[in-house]
Amino acid sequence: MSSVLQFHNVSFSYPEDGKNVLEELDLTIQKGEFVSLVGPSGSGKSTILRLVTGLEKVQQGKVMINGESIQPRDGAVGYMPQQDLLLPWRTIEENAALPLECRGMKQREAYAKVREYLPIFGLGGYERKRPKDLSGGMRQRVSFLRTFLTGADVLLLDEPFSALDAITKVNMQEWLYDQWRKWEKTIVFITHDVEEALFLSNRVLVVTEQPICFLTELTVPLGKERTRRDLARPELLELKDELIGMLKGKVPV
Amino acid sequence: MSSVLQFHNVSFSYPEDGKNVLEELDLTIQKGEFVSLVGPSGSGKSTILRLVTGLEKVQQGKVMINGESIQPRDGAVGYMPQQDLLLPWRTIEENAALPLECRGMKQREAYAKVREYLPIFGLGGYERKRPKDLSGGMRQRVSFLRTFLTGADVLLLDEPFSALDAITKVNMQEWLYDQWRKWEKTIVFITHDVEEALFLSNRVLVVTEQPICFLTELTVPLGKERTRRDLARPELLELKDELIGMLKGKVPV
Amino acid sequence: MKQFSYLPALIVAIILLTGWEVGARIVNEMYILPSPSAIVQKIWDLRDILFTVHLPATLLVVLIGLVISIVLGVGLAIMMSVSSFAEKAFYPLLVASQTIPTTALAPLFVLWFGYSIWSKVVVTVLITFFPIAVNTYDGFRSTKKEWEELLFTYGASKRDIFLKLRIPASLPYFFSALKVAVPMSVIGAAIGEWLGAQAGLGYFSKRMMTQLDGAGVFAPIFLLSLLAILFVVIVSLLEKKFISWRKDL
Amino acid sequence: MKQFSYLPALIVAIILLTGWEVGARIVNEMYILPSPSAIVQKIWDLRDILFTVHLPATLLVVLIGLVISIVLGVGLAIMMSVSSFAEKAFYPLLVASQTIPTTALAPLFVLWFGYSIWSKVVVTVLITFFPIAVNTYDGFRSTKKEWEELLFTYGASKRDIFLKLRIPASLPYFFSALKVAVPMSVIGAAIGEWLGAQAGLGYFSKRMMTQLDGAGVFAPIFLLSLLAILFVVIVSLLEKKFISWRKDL
Amino acid sequence: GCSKGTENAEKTGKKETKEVTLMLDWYPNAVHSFIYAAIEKGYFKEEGINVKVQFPSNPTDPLTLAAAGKVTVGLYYQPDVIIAKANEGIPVKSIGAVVRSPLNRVVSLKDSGIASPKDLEGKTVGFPGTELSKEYVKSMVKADGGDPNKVNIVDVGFDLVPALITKKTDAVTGAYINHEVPVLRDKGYEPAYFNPADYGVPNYYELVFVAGEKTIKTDKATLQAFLRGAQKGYEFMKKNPDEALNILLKHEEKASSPLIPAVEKESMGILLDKMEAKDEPFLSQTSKSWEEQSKWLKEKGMAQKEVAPEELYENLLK
Ligand SMILES: Nc1ncnc2c1ncn2[C@@H]1O[C@H](COP(=O)(O)OP(=O)(O)OP(=O)(O)O)[C@@H](O)[C@H]1O
Ligand SMILES: Nc1ncnc2c1ncn2[C@@H]1O[C@H](COP(=O)(O)OP(=O)(O)OP(=O)(O)O)[C@@H](O)[C@H]1O
Ligand SMILES: [Mg+2]
Ligand SMILES: [Mg+2]
Repeated sequence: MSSVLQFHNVSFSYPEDGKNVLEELDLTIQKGEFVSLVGPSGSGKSTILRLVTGLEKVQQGKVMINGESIQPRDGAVGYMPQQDLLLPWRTIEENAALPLECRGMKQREAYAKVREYLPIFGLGGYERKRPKDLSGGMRQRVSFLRTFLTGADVLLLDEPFSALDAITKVNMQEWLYDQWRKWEKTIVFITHDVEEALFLSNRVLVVTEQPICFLTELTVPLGKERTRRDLARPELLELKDELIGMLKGKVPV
Repeated sequence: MSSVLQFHNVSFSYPEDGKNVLEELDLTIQKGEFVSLVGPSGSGKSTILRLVTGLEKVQQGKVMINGESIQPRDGAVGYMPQQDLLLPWRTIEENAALPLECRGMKQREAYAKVREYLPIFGLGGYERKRPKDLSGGMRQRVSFLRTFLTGADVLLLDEPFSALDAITKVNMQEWLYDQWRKWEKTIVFITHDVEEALFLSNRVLVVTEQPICFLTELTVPLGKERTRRDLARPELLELKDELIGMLKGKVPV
Repeated sequence: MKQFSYLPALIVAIILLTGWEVGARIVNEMYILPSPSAIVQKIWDLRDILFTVHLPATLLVVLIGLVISIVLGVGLAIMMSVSSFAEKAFYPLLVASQTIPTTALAPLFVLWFGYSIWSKVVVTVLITFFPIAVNTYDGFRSTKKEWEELLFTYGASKRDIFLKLRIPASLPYFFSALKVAVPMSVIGAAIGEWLGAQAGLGYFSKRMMTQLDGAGVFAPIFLLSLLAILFVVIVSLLEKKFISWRKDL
Repeated sequence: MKQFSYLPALIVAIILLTGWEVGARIVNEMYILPSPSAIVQKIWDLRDILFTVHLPATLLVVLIGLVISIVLGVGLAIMMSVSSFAEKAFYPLLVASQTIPTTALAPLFVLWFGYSIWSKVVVTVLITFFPIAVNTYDGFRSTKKEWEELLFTYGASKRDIFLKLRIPASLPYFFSALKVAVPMSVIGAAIGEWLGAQAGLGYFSKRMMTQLDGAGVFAPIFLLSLLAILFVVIVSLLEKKFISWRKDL
Repeated sequence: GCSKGTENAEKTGKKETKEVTLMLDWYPNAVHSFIYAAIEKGYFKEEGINVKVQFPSNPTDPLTLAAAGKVTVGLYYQPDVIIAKANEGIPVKSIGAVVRSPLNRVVSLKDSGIASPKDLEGKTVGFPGTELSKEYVKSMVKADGGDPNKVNIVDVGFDLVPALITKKTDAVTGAYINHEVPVLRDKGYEPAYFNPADYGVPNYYELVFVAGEKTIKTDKATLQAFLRGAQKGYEFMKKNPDEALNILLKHEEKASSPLIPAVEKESMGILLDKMEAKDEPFLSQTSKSWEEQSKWLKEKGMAQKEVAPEELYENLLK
């Protein structure tokens, strides 16, 4: 395994308020890993992803992908935000084709490519529908397909399932896990849901300090073949309690 | 224990689409119970609460509170909707005083009464703030206080915590459980979160059929003194799996 | 609304004014294009008659017109929000009425009401009534259904819902309407005066026109604009005071 | 917008018209208050000159005015959305300009442009330019920041963001603006014609006024309203076609 | 647009025809017959010009638009030309007198009982927006021994007759003996009127052709051609008043603004007397007339200064 994503001694603050969000943070993520990032609201999780996408610029240190410094807007990572952010005036295939079009692919080609993947993502037959005609789960899938079609090996998912109802969420988690295994991408996943983090990831990184100087790391003792039942194992229940404990200590009531 | 809330042979359909949501449903809830209602989206859970509040009228059968038929708008139950629905132009105390004002109490008296309760609900010192200045958890507490101040013995809570982040949610659940024990109200609680249902309730009612002719009932094998740790007990894990199983069967992907 | 720094706007405004001044001096025909400085000079020269006779006359028309528009507009909005028949009956007519060029009817109002203040008030009311009625009505409708239902479960009467819900919720809409209606009312008054009046800034402007006094034409127009700005500022202050609960203010 | 049944509106409209007809017959002074039937009769009598001379003249003013307004308005909106300096420089001026009673300036336009079509086009443009520019600009700004950021991460250029995001997102705003601007453009053309023209419905109405022909005054006004309604309907149809993706349509 | 049809249909001249726009003082009536006759009979065409007639939307437009060069020639009132020149320095000159004595009357309805200007005290008088007509009323009231400040004077634009018969005003000034007065009679009202000349207002040219100074400088030949054409039209009208009138009536019929033949006929009778005088042919102007007017207006305080006649008029046809 080689490291795909690295933070070297990164410090960052938003110019608007000045106080550091990250402080001399080091972080390494390996190729093919599924890493979850959990932590209190406002602790800087999204900021970490924004630095990787190049939407924010580091003030000190370096963020590297495959050993190279991040260039803004080079499309080296696929970013999937919390809301689905589908464009309401575009059909499903047009939405999914956005990253292809932005990379300069012709519309016709782009749509053809999208149509190849639609059935694989359980969206066959929906190419001409508009987002308003889809359920929340389906929209999330379109959004994921769109992220996938950036072609990037590193996918950054910022609370993608937080807006879904519990049952749909469970289904989407299982679906995402399958996708990850199938495509062998590296995924960094932000969530507030402890169970979700444990069920999906190889490693869970917990924000326990502010500003973030380091991330507490928990390795999930489960292999690739896992089911929801595994979460009931004693070692996982212990891990879960530990996690909740860490988080609760940090939350102002 | 005496029965507070009863459905006798209730059928109901929305005039707009005609097909039955409830069909000859019988249901009894005892005084002082904490009952959760879980089920797929669109299965009719909210409809059940709306029938109790009198916002919708039964087409057949009877809904009774304390042995009497429901009269619309008699304020016999306290209804707390999913969003906090605080009025943005009213301060916290003015918001909480709404049900008192609607019952004809003078503003001055109403505010005085509200101020008695604010500290008990952890809102001391916030009486003059506006909703926009409060965190999500605090707004939910104002909303709950408002529901409480209706003076009703039966509280109907429709997914009150679904919009909160996971950690705030956990805190609010513990807080609600304490309130329930303190005030000895009867609570009917809708949720999509299986853990939440198990942690809070005496009984969980599951929607397994559409239209709803009956509700599958699960009794939670925990006493009044419970902690979150108890959820890790094997019998509860089993109950949880059973519940998830019931629900997953019903969800179209 | 974003917060702007006003410096660039000021610069552009100054450039435009300078351009105008220079242009006017080059053309050098005051009756075709008076220079800004000549206009200001004119206002100063005529300050007496402008501020003691014509400004008050226009102000009166604007105020009476606005009060009538508010009373009628809000009244109709309340009617439409209370009765669904009234809504169905009047809303489409209200919208359709916007296509009637009311100002073109103004000469008839002169025939009906003479050169009294009322012919001008009617023009003002016709112009400002629509935005006030429609916006206030939209405000009444803007209350979420969930809010109403919640109040119902508290045993609220229709009156409670109106007083505690609809009126506060419609205030922001009402104020936006007012901010649109106020400059329109000034324009309406000016048009009205222009068609038949014995005093007022619009009348004065027209009279200067017949005297071919270019600066004299612009001087009252300048005051009309100031009047409109003043009114908008007043409305904005009231708005700030009354709807401070809005997130975006 | 709710879906209304138009029956109640129709009933009220018929009641109003009947009231007018009866009132006019009682007053029985056609030059002060012509009856609706007399107006319709007049339109029929004058159909030739109205439809072959005056309606086309007004139509031309409205169309040219609208096209110029759209070009300038959308252009300015694009400029303001692209350059933050332009935004800061022009937006406040644009808003402030609304307080200028432009119609009162119309006589000057007559001096500048004579009785040609341009004096009327200028009035039309001045009236309609503002809603189009401001609304379109608000439309450009309405794109969520998150959308833009997402496209940035896809490597989108500024041009991509403009074409794929801002323009589609601003379409609904643009159409609303157009629906407001269209009746205003008709009113503007009428006012313009009224102040100096040789043909056009506004001119014709004014001319009939001096002839004490009340029905003749109303006949072109009626046509002006019809013209506005027709335009609004056309815009609505275009809107339906272009922004069918909106949830509420 | 009324002249459009004729003008396009007859565009057959071999040489380049020059466009001339003429703005009337009001909507067409008998006084304009000679112009329509000249167009119809091709007199202008003979002179190599093509005349387009416009009607003013505002009473002052014929003067201002001529000054601004937006029309070639305008029909206006002698005293107003002097005042515009004296007070605002408007660059126009008169190039020919059309009606040589006042047509203007103060008109009221007989039943309102206004017998002389003095009776206007406490009454409302409408005026068509030109400052001068207002001053005339005041001066007449004063000459008649009344207090001009007690007269309420309102601007009614062109709507003189409507203002009067809807009783919005008790009297109007700026009404013409040859138009409003017969129109009122025709509508069944009994008009009462008095003449400014009877109350100290010296004789003046009711209507003159005006042109911008720039036009006079750069386009003299065109203006001369126009005046020659107008003269021929006038000769025709003098000889065939009925036919000239018919040309006008037919023209207005087409524009859906039918004139009342009886009214216009009566008007024509009054007019022909006033368009030329002994020793003073049609269009001629005398220095004396301009000087006198200018002096009188200065005396009455209506003009800020006296203006030399050379700056006020020019006889282009020698
Ligand atoms: N654009 C911005 N400008 C200024 N400060 C910002 C900005 N975005 C975020 N912040 C601040 O930076 C800190 C970290 O924000 P961030 O969004 O990374 O938190 P988060 O962990 O993603 O929180 P959440 O779980 O609520 O999404 C917060 O204190 C926030 O207020
Ligand atoms: N006002 C209404 N008019 C017509 N149909 C309605 C209305 N409200 C709900 N329904 C329909 O009634 C059924 C039950 O709706 P209900 O809101 O009770 O479901 P729910 O179980 O509360 O769902 P959720 O978990 O999504 O809140 C659904 O099929 C819904 O479409
Ligand atoms: Mg975040
Ligand atoms: Mg529900």
